[in-house]
Amino acid sequence: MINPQTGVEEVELERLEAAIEAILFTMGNSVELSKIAAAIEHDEETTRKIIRNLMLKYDRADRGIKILELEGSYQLCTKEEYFEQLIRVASQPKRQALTETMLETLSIIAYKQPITRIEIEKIRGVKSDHAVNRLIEYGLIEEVGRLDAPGRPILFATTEEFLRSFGISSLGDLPQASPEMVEEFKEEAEEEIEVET
Amino acid sequence: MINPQTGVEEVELERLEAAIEAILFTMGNSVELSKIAAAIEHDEETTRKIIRNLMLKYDRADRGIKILELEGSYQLCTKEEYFEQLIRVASQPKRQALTETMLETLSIIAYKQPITRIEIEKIRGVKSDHAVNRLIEYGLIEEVGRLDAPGRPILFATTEEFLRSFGISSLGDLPQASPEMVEEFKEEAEEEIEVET
Amino acid sequence: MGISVKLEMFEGPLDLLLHLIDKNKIDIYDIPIVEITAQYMEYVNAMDHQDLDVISEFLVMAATLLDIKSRMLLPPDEDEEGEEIDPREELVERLLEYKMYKAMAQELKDRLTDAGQHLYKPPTVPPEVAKYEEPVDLNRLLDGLTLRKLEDIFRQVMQRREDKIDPIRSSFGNIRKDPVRLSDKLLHVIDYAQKSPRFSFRSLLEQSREKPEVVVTFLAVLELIKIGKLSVAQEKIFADILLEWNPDNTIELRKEDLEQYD
Repeated sequence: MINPQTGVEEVELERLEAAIEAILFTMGNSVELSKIAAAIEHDEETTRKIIRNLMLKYDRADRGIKILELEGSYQLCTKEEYFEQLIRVASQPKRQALTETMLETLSIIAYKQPITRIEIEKIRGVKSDHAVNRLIEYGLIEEVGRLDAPGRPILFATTEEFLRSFGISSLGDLPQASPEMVEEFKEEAEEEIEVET
Repeated sequence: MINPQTGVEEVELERLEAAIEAILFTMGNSVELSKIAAAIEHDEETTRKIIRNLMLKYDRADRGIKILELEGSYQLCTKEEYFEQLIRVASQPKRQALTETMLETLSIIAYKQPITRIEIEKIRGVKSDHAVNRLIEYGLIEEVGRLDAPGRPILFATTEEFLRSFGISSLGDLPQASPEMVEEFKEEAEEEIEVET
Repeated sequence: MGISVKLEMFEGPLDLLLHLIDKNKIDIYDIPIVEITAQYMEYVNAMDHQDLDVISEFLVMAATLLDIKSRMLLPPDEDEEGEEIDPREELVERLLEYKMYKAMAQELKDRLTDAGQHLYKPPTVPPEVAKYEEPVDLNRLLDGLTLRKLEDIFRQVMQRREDKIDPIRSSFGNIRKDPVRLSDKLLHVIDYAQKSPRFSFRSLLEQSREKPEVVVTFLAVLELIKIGKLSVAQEKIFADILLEWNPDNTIELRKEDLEQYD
């Protein structure tokens, strides 16, 4: 029996389809029509018809892959509707955790907000862009404006999500650190000077 | 309509088969049953049944690829009957040639694993470190622990690559050697004697 | 027959024996040991005796054969059940076992050829999948972090900063820091270790304020490990490194000795 679309004997057609599937599978990347034609020993026109026919078969609901046509080349790829399942297998579960750096940065922003990145870096003594970016990504801090200073640096502050996450209703509920601590530092410093002199 | 083999609704089954195909295609390497099960959100038993069912579908004449089972992992590969067409397009995979020595050593490890080098040497009657080292290098065997004996000698066993290279799904599928084969030897030997006398 | 034997022809003495048994069409269970031994010796004598490693394995088998040959001449031993023990029994078992694995090796070889016709595909994770990042679970992220802790962290950060800005020195304007000396650090680490013989490397480093000091502390620890004053252990990769003072080490380190490190 001759297949009307391709003009190839049905039994032979099945074998050719299988060979093309094997070729596209193994190559991974796109394969030129001429190469496929040479491999299955048919002319390009017939090969193109066979591939077209095969593409329709891949449309079936029980297939997870399909054939892409790219400027006379062909490539196998997964159907988009299975990305969700792919993600579950392909993506290594990244353990998200707040690093020391991020914790320090967050605490500085919480107590000194609004604050620029430069100020954070001055306090920490090291670059902090990565930590700041991650904290923004996590929705714990956000940009709240720009400082009226040269370069107009961005000011960062904690978000509502931050309050919610820590179960406080306002920044006023943060454990009071600042005033006493500042006082303490001042005193310590003064004492030291007195001891020295 | 429920599929009797898998106990899954037919429409859903097609979607799951497609998802599994997409997963195996994307990953290229072997994927553990548990990962596939997690990705398609079914238990391992059902997933195994679905894969078995899918494997039968791949047997069809118009498919050029098939699913390999490797000790509870699954991997897609091309069917051997298309090798000829494939090597016209794809470069032939480099296969390290295995010497007689390595084959002997490998077969001893395959059947007696886990096994120490000393035990291998006892059976072969000759030093075997070189062969063992090469087999490790080729990824066919690996260290799997140490024997609880003086000197704590290393135990060797075959790898998944071994299964793949030799077309074996699990160690249980190794060609059966022991009793029948010994029997065969005996018969052969007896026959030979009869011929002689 | 001129036997110019390439030793490489045989995998080993068992292989050679199997070859002889095969060639002579002998019943493996009833090896004519005299004949076989003679033939075996003929091969071994013809061998290239350069490679001692290889030849020695063949000689061990020769000794075994000669031993069996001599035992065949003696009245047979009996086992516990009073059955005669055939001196060849053990050798036959070894030969059979070896022959079996040789056969399996051939079986595997065939399979290797068949399976070699399978081609695989490299992983091709679609960019949309590769790019995917898990949504952040803030509850899990902030698990165990309390406001109190956040405040502590803030206090520590500010404290560290205060420490760095030494109020006295900073009032002097620009002062060049003394370089950190290895001898000083050695003394410091020795002192520290004698007070607390088991301590964590991290706790030691935490006393350093500046990068050069951390580096020199590290060097000091390395030196002390080298001369055996300290032993080092780590439970698992990336775990804290534990250092232990070794009181039995008798190397004396005087201050003058230490200065040679500077």
